[in-house]
Amino acid sequence: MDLTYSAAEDAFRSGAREWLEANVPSPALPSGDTRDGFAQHLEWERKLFDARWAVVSWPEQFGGRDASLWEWLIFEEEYYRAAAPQRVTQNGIFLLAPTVFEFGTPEQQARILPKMASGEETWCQGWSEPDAGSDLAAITSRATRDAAAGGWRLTGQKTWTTRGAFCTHLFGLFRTDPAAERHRGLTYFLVPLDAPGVTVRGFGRLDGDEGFAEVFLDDVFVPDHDVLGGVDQGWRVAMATTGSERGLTLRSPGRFLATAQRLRDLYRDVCEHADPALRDEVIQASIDAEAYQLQTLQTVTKLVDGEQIGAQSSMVKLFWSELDVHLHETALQLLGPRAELAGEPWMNGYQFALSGPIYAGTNEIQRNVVAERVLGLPRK
Amino acid sequence: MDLTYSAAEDAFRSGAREWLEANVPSPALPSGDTRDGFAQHLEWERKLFDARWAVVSWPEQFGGRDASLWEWLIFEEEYYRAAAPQRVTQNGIFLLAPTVFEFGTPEQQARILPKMASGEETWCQGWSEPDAGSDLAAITSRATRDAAAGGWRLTGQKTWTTRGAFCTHLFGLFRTDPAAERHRGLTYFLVPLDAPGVTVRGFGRLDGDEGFAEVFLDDVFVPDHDVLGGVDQGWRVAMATTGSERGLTLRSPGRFLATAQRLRDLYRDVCEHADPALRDEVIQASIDAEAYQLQTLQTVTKLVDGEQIGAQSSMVKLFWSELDVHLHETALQLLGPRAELAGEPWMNGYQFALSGPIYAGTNEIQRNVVAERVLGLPRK
Amino acid sequence: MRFAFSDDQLAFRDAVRDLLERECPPEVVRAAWTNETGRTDHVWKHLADMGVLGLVAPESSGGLGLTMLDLVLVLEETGRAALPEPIVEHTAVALPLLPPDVQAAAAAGSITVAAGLIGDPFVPYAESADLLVLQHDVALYAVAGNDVQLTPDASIDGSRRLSAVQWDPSADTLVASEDALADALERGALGVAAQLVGLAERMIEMTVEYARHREQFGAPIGSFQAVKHHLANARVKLEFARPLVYRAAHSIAHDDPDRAIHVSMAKAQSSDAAALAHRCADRV
Amino acid sequence: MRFAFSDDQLAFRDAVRDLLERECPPEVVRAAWTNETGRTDHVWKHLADMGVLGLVAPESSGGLGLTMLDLVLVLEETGRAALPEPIVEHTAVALPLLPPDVQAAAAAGSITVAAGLIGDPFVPYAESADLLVLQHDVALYAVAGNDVQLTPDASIDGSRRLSAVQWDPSADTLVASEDALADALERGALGVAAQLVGLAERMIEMTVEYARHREQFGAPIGSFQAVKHHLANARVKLEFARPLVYRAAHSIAHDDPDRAIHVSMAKAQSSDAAALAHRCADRV
Repeated sequence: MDLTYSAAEDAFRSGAREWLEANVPSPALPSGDTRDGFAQHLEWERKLFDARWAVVSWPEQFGGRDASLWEWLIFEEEYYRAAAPQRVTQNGIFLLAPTVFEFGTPEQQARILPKMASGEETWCQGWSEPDAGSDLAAITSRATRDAAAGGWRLTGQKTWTTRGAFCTHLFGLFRTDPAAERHRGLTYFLVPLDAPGVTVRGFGRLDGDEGFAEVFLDDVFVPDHDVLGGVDQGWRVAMATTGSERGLTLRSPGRFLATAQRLRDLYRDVCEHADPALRDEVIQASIDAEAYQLQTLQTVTKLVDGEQIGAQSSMVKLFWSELDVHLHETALQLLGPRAELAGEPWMNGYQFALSGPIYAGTNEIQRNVVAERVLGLPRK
Repeated sequence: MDLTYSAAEDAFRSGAREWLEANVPSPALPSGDTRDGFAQHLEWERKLFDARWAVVSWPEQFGGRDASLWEWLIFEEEYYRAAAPQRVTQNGIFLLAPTVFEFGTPEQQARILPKMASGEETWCQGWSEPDAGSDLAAITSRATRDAAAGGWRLTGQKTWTTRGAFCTHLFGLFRTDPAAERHRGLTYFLVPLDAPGVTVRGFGRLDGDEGFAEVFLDDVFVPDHDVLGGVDQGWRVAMATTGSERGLTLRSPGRFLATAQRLRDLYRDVCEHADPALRDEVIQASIDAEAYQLQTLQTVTKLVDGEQIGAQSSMVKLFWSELDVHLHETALQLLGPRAELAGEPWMNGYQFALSGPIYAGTNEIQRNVVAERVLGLPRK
Repeated sequence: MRFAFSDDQLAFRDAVRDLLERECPPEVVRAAWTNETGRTDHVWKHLADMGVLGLVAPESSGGLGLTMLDLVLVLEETGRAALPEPIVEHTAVALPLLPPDVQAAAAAGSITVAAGLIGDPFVPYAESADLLVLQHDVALYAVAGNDVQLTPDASIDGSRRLSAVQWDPSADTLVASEDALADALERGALGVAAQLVGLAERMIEMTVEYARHREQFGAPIGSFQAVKHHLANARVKLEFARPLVYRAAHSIAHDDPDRAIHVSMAKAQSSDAAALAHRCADRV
Repeated sequence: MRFAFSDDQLAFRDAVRDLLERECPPEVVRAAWTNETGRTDHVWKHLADMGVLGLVAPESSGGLGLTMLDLVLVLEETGRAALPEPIVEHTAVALPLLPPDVQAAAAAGSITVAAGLIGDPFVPYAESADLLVLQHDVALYAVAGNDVQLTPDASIDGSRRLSAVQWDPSADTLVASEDALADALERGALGVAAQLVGLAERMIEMTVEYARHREQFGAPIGSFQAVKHHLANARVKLEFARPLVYRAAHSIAHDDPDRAIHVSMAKAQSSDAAALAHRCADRV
């Protein structure tokens, strides 16, 4: 066991910290879930890309630094420590890209990844449909073969698409073999949102942002080279993405360590007037943030050793999503009446944290996965 | 709305309080779940009976005072306030007796109730079997007709029978029609434990008490007049008992009000050194105890108005069982290292409280009942 | 001993529920997020006509001369409907403190009274209020809307139009001190507790409705144990919050010496019940 | 950076697990509830022979010269087996403080050392201990069993034979003060945290095993969502307790300046994990 970083890793950290300190916009950008805010965030993404901080763990040829997993963790710690902007490109970089690396052809990788890294092309996720949420295999949007044109024609509706109204591309699952059993017969497609037949309708959330969209597809042509990972292989390909979403890459420990630090700062500011019971909540949330970091270090060690993580990622998703709610709820209690202000960052964070137990596989589904695949309890 | 008691009710309270103050044994009796303690508790039961405090709500002819539900609540408050001994007769008085009042013949009532009230006959419950716990309808102990002898022959095994090793009688369900669907074909029998063919084997709990028993029945003859409520009607008859067990009569608010008072006293003793977060726990438990009392007053008002309570009793059982655990857990945290002493009353209470979410229908089953019968969610 | 409301009280509650179901459906609540005042106007008038706004004012001021015990069920309904109006401040907190002529105007709904208490830096609906009841030290003052300076701020609830208020206390505008202040604070806390209970009930009902009809994996999600148990827990929490609220209303109406404790218990428990119902609604 | 144990450490852990599965099954634990000492005798000897008791003593005293990082996995196993022996007190708290000859006897298991720290009025296993390490003010003293007066008391855990201890500190018996005391307390807390993690894991495993085979309503109870989710929550809590325990062991082994905080975090989290696992085991 060795819990220290190497000199090279320390140097990497210093480099990241210095660049972020010099470049993180102040005051903070407006929410990236609004049209105007999204545009400003894309400028920031371009800046990150130009300095090669956008996708540190990717190969250099695609805009990265070939950073190790340790360096990626370090970068994330520094990124959140610096209170840098949310990554509006995250659905592409953290959800689609791992799938492209694993299943994409060299041609697809070269065509897709650099523009994703620079923010020139922005990707939204087309998983959920009105009747397919937790039960993702109930997808009914379909793709029919157009052999003459060398591709597929897509028809259907996708919903709850984060920032769909602002993105240029969608990745999603469509049913290519309606006769096959539910989990089979799905194919993973890459769809430009400016293709003929696509209609994107942003819809307001309760807080007024237009952060979600419904995407309607009416006989949209997609060429064969925009199938990712093989026809009828979509479920297997998508699960690889879901695995990374729940696991290591979507919510790195740096995010929660930084939030816990802000919570402790807030507590110090208000503790004279606060319910002493809240002190225990602040401490518990801080312990949990450290536990999450340490558990991640264990996991990265395993990955470096060539082990798989598998269903363990469901435990990780359960933990960070509940932790995020707890961190923000505690902050709101400390804030008192000021918590309700629309401009209060803790309140904005809270509203987002509330969605954590729901997106990326609801926590109810994750508990089933832990029970069945980690503990070995019977399915039925 | 009138939240005051009448002068007659106040007088009833004073009478109970004075008698209890003069008669409650001090020091407290040893646990009634040991053979020696059980005998001492029976002496106390006899004393209660002689002063007509054993079964205040019963008709005078059976040893009661014809007390109203309000007076019964008052008596319970005073009983627990005085820290009077646990009622080792409770399974008879609180579980069987309501069924005897509802389904018993006048002959059965006259034969059974007075001796139950005086403690001359003590009753244990024969519900659970090794393979029938939460799923009570899975009972396999059977009764076969002996027309010549005018009765039934019982064979099977009952388990988790509280104080079964010390009681004189058992009430329980046996399968009289093996061909009928699970919930049908059961009959409610009253069985003297000294009948030929009965073997009672007490078994130690983790804490060393012999408080549970297994009861083995091998061709035990029970005459027709010891069938309660009709052949093959056992499920319906038993559910009436389960209703009273969960609802009003088994765990009256007085019990938890008194425990909450002791918890506040304990907090005052130790609060200088206690974690301030425990103050909130003490307060929450106190609020819950009051809430339970007030909800009971609402329920009694409804009963007085002739309404039914039905599945509401499942909410009551969920609430008091979780409250009891919370009260005792908080006390153990306040006690610190002394909590582990075998003679510590809070620890003994805690161990008993832990069984609350399990007995009388597990809380998992109760949540299903609340969801399906109170909220109207679909069964399947 | 009788812990239940009278038939009259229940009938009045039902009438208010009918009114709000008709006049304040979700569309009206949503419209208030973005309209000029954050309020409903027409519902306020209906409530005045029904006697709700003046419920605890004496009949001589055009009120119904009733008590907090009568008001508590009505406020529960306003929580159930998520009514975007300062009814707790107007009717529960301020009304009993006002001089007869002002009381009459408030009971008739021709003026709106907002309230600002120490501990909260914002006064909701101050912009559209004609009169503000404001706390300074251990006293309350009734100050005309024209005599204060407002700095608006935005709440996450679009209908709650917040303002920080600058004003000066004076002997002329004093309406309550010491005990009367404590009573007013208790009425306010009880009013919010009642609203929270009504809101919790509605959230549970709507979630049950959704869970009965939303299907996943070929079955209504309400048939899965995880969903059932979340909802059952929320329902139990509510079951053991409501009686505390009703008891506190009774204690205020009867000047029970423990009424402050009873109100605190009611407020704490109903907040927790509403928070749990919300979490359950959000996740299901 | 590498957050994992070495193959040697894991192999030693496995060997201790095998030993305890063989020599300390539930029957042996139950027997200790009612036997004379509350202990196992033969297991103590086996642990000495394996080097466990002397693991952190220098080789010159017959120990293995290893650190808390090596010991932590072993203590986890003793929690897993619910070993009724004062091994945390003996090996983690006391051993490093003793003079070489006594250390050698302790490493060989020919004596047993109990420990009594301020905050707990009882010393477990004091009756069968040859030596007691006792705290007075900010110092620890190693006092012979013959030189103290014991007043036994009963724990709900029959194997934990408690005694209140009367004794007098003297310069002769002083073994640690100030920093050395703090270090000893940390080793003790870490040892208990490791045991709690092992115990929690075992409770979850046994409950899973039961839930896979116990049938109700025609299906294993482990197939019901309510049971699944209880167990999943317990498993997640454990997953995020264990790394804190291992980190704290590393911090002690490397004299990390934050080791006291790390130990507290480990202890708090593993207590909660064990409590949740217990509740889950109890209810399922």
